[in-house]
Amino acid sequence: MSTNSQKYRNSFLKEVEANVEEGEWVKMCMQCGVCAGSCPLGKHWDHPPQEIFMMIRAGKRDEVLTSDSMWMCTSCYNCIARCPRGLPITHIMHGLAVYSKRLGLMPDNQPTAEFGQIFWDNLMKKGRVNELKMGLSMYFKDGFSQGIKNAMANQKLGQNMMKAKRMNAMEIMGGHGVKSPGDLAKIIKKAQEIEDGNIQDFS
Amino acid sequence: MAKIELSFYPGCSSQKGATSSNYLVSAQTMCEELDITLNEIPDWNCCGASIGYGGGGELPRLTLSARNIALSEEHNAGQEIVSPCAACWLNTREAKERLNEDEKMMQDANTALAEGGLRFKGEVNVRHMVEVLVEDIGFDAIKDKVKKPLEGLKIAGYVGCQTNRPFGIAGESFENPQYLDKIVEAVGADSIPTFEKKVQCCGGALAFSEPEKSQEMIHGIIEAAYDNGADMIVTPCPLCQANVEIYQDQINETYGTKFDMPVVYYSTLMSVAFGRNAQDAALNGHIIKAKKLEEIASK
Amino acid sequence: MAEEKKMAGFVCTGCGIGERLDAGQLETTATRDGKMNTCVQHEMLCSKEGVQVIRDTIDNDGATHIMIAACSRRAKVEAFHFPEVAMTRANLREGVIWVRPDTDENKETTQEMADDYIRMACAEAKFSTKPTKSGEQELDKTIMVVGGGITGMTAAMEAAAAGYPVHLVEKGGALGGRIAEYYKVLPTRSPYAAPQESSIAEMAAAIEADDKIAVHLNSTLAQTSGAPGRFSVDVATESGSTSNFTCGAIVQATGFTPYDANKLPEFGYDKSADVVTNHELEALAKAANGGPIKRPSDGKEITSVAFVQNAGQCSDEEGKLAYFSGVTDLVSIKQAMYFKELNGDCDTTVLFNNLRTPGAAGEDFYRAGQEAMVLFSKGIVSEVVPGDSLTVKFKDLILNEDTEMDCDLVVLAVGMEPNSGPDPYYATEGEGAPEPGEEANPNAVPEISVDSILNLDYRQGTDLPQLKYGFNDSHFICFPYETRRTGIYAAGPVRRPMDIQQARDDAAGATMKAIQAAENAGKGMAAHPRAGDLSYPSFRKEGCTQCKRCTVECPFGAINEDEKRYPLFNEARCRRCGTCMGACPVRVISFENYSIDTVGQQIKNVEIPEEWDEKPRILVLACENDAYPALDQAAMNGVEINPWARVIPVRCLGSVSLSWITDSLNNGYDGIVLMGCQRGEDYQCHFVRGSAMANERMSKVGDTLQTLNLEPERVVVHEVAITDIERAPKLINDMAETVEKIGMSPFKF
Amino acid sequence: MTEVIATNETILVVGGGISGMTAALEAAETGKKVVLVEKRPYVGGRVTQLYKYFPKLCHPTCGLEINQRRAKMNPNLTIITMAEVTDIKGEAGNYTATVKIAPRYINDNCTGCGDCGKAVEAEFDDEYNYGMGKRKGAYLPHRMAMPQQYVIDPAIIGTDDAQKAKDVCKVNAVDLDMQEETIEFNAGAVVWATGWQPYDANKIQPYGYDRFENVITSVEFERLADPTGPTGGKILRPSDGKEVKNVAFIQCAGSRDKNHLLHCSRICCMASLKQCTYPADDVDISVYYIDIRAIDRFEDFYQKVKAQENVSFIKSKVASIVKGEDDSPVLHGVDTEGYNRYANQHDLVVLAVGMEPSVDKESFPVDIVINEEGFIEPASENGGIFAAGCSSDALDVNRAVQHATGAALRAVQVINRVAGTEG
Repeated sequence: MSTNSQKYRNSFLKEVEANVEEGEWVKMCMQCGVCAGSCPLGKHWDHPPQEIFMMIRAGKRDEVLTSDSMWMCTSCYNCIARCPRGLPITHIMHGLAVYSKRLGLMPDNQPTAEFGQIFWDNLMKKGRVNELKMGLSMYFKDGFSQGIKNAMANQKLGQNMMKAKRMNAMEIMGGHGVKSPGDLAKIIKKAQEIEDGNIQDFS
Repeated sequence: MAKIELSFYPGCSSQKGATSSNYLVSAQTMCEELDITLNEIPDWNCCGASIGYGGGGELPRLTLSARNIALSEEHNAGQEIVSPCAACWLNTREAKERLNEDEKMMQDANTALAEGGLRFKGEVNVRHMVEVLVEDIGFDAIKDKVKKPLEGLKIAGYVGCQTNRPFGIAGESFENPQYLDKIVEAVGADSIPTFEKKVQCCGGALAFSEPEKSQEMIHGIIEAAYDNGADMIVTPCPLCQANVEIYQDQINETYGTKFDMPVVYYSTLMSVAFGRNAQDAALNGHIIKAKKLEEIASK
Repeated sequence: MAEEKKMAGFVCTGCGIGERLDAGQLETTATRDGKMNTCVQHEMLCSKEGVQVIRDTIDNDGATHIMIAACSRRAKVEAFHFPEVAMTRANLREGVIWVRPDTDENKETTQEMADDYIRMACAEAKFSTKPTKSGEQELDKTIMVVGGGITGMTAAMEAAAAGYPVHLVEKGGALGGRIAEYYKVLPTRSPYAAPQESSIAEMAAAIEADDKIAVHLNSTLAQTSGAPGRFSVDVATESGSTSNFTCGAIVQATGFTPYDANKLPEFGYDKSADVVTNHELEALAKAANGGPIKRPSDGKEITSVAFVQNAGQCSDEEGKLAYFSGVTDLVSIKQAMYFKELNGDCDTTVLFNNLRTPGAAGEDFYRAGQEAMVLFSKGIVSEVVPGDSLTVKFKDLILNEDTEMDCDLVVLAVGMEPNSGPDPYYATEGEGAPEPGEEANPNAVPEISVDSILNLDYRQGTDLPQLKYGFNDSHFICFPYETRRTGIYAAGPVRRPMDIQQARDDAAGATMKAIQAAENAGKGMAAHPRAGDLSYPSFRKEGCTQCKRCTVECPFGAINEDEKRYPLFNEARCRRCGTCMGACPVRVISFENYSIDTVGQQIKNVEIPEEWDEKPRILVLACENDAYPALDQAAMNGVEINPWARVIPVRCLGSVSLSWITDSLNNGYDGIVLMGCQRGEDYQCHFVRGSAMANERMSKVGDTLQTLNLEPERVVVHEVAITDIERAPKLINDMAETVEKIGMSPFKF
Repeated sequence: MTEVIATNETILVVGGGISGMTAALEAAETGKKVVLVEKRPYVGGRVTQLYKYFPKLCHPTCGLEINQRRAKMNPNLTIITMAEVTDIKGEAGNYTATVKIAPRYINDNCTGCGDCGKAVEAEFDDEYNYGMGKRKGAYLPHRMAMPQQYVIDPAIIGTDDAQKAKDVCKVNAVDLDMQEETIEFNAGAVVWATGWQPYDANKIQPYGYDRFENVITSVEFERLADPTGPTGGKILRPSDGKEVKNVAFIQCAGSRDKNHLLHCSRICCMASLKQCTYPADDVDISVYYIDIRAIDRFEDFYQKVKAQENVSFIKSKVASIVKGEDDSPVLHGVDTEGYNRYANQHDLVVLAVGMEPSVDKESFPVDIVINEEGFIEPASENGGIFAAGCSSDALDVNRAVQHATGAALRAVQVINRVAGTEG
């Protein structure tokens, strides 16, 4: 709970500025709401971006960081294209989502958050995405039996894709990749370290 | 027509056996016809797509693209990077711009890249394949190449999101880009300028994680194509193509519709119109067959 | 000394006049009925050759009065420019042939119309004289500026820079006004990013060094008398000494007073020292002397501030200001930036409803505030609870919840109240005026009686009339400096709430008008809207009954009473509308080229056919500013006007003398239509009250009609706008229908 | 050949809209010689195309009439229409201006009788009505146009139509051989008052002005409401001519937007509030806004319109417009006061387009300080060149006139210094 001493103060805003991708733009919002109205998944947001920006200013840290809303972003960039103040809203939403995940405040079983991690893990294995493995990971993310169900439900789709040669069962054996996944991993690990090091503690 | 040589970033989905492998085939055919040489960036990696942020955060994600740019700058020096994939193009261009704007970020990325012995300069232009067509080749030149005009075909130009925003193509508007319609016209087919869903989001990566929400939007896109009398949809984006094509069975089940709308790439259209066969146009790569194109290709 | 009148008529036959009308007959009418000494026709009178014909007649034949029968007096004005003679124009084109159908059956009535207009213009010419200066004029280039704040200082410097000497009168002991108390001011140049130092000290030094500017500190105006070009000013100083100087025109820049926050108990102003107004914050910031701003209650360094916007403003509650003080949102942003500058890590939150930061500068500065991490929340504050930490209760309109925040200091963005003198019309037209139907209270005085600033010795009060809420603003959108006291111009926040840059621009504008007023007073020329007019009102003393109607009704307070209680016209204060002429029951007031006779004789010289001819006559008196141009435009559109109508333009409906109405009725006119501008709150009368005055007077026409045993619908008054292109002709045609219904006037002899 | 008598004691006023007219008249009525150069064939500028002014709801032509009369009566003032200043050389107190004058093909003989207009057949989009409605190839731009002289559209020069105009004119006012001319004259000071233009609504792509007939601009709405406009003052839908029963105003259409105009155009809030009073009481009106910027006494007017039962205010920047049934625009967005998503269908949508200064930084004839937004800065470096009205900031009519009066003084100061009268 935010107390009166945090309400409408800069504390959370400063935290967002320091730790969230493009967070320094949040203060520039003028509450026109064009982002909220432009989002293709808009109706699924409990709090549209402009409202989230206001909540940040109002010091509603918990409500923002435990919200499911940021994960609704499809990266369509409508909000960025239309924002009259030039806020990189897509990136701020991604940043807030990742930050809430980093702090462990993200809602449980958020499917997009899980998918994001699966995608990342998948690409980091060989440097390129293995669609088949990724798809299977996605199906099986909630356990084996749910995975079978999911796979069955999408069976026809898979068969169609195989037929069209746009899915290859052999991919399960390995698939495409960069020459030295280890080198890439080293690079990314370093990047991750730097990023982690930049995070400031506001707790 | 001057020969064009580009540093090529095909992206994961266009690899053999991946969702847009047919895009790559038709794009290569198209480039052959237009005398465009594509020099693949050696050892390129995934760009992180639009969902990589969920696992990789900011700097790791930007570093992925910085590596590709660094590789291109090293091995394909002097060549502009081109990608046929919306997300690949967007991420790469975004990384280039963000790192150039932010000195600290650039330094950090290079510190990371140094682990693999690479250095990002960020001087190279990053372009989408369509930009090359529109800006360097031109609609008239495309028209001139047409051997089999796609007469009588009514094609809805579905631009989608990331080929269009935030960067856009050749000064086109975010809300009503017209280049696909112009390509459709150039290859002799009928465009549908009134197709109101041309920049509607298909859900992108959320088609996996939020299938119901995404399929609701895809349903709207296909419905609008039907309402406008389209024979097929054309798109420049692999994820759009996949999302709009492959879920039609599931959508039919959910919504009680009978959608059977082919979704092809602009490169498919051009390959056929330029007189190439169905295989070169990768028409076999479609789940919903573009029969009318197949007919023309086989003539 | 009456010169020999030599009258010459000119009939143009161009633009179809020759084809539609019998020009020979018009010529005859002019000489036979109109008593023109000569009359000639010309096929295109406005051409070089045509104008030369007129010029020759004036130069070679000594014509003193000319009558031009051609197009509307609004057309070809530049061509027909003969200031050395008395000139009238008969409107045969827009007034006759363009409003009448070109058919044989209408030929006779159209010709009659044209003949009448010739007779009317000849009569008008005969009774006009060429306007000349009265000799009352004086050129005094000195400008008096009242108020030594930024507006007044700017006005003084601008006037001096144009070469005009200045007397700058300031009530206080130093120049600088409120700005001298400010820490910093709003930026004045792009990109409008940060508060800047004010230039008030340099300005004060420049004024002191300027030998064109005489500064009177600790001074007030004991009396201001005279008129533009010859104002005489008695200045009283605090010490009791008095002095006198003269000036040609006056700029009043007396500024504003911040709204009294004690009237806002809900915000705890009276309970906590840590609730301050935006004006008090300036002092706190200044007192900080470059260090952190401290809390008034305990001297603690302030770490959080809430700005309550629209405190006591934009409210319909009793005792609060109904208007928005223009600049208070920008001021709060500026002040929030003080804290960012001086108090390091200090949180500042602006609680606003509509953030009003207009224009390029406003929006830039809003963004700059956001850049500096000033927080903005669309919220309506209901209460400030005092305590060690202040609690601000408000409704967050975006998050849609009642909420509250704590802070060290609350700044109330209170509004500006103008430092005006008492409104001369408070009890009659202003806020103390009676509701319609109520009796006027002649003794009504403003609730808050204020000291006079100008102490004008005018018959109609000591100070500038107010528009609303005490501001001395002009009512005219197109003419922001049109106050009702000629040669006296308000500038700065006494006119309208405004920021410094606007006030400085406003000072320049008002100074321009003051300089112009002084110059034109020296030439005997009228001020706006009849700029350049040399005619002026005079009166026949022997006929005057000292009824004072002219002195009371003059919309500009121009007329005083002399020691013998006769009207004293003060020509340079007069705007030449003729309202005094219309007011005068004994018809003694006239202008050289506009008088009871110039119109009365037009009325008399219309031929009134016998009753059995069944050709009624309808007199139309149309305001020359709006109704007459509307009729002209109707003519251009080919809108038909009834052939019985005879239209006479008047300077203002306020100049219409009841005698014209009675005479017309007695002469057998069947109907009378008066067309003036809109009156009331959003009046459009160019002479402010003329149209309203006319309406009041005409309400008494009923008595006349009754005495004559005539139907009341024979005389109507309409508000007509310049855009009433269809409606204005229709109102005339409606009267024709009325006459048809009720029958012809029995007064045809 | 147009002759201009001017010296370095002459004030050049560029632009004959309300600001330029004001500056010119105030200076001329103070006894200064003034040359006013106006690009259009008539003076008065954009206010001539407005139906009413806020907050009084009076008619702009009313003040125009007064100003035109002042101009006609004043021998100190020379007006050149259809002319543009292409170059200014020199310094304060001693400028030489180059002025390019386009041919009107009608000379001063014109009496405004209208015969040529009747004779000519060719029709063109009427720019006075923003292209809604037609005008002839020989035309009086509007009924109160000053000078009251016809204009021949250059497009008909060399055609039979032009010859018809010439043949029908009885006063020999048609001169088909008239050529563009360039003249030079002196001036001591310059007042720059080229005003503004409505922001190009085609650029605001989410609102589909270029795609939807029933999305119009605020300046077009003025013409629709004006009884002298193309619909005779009836507010009808462009698509089908049906009476409008439900209209939406979108504020900040192109203003306060880094994609368009960065600045707040100041007037649009008040203009839309004014336009809320145009339709009949039974017409539903929605105003979509970010902040209603009613300054000073305008607050009264805001409250008055707010109290109108048929008007509602929605705090929202509309996200996009799509075409709905019957060509009615459907507005999508979110009311941010409490987060309410809407998809509202309206018969007609009016975009309150922003004010773009008509100051072209690239081709400005003399080196002066122009800011990022395109407004002329009040800089001492500008010498004897002074901006007036909307060349200096987005201003309403009243403030523009006020500003122009001040600008006139600054020009007068230069002239008086030149004349040596300051001593």
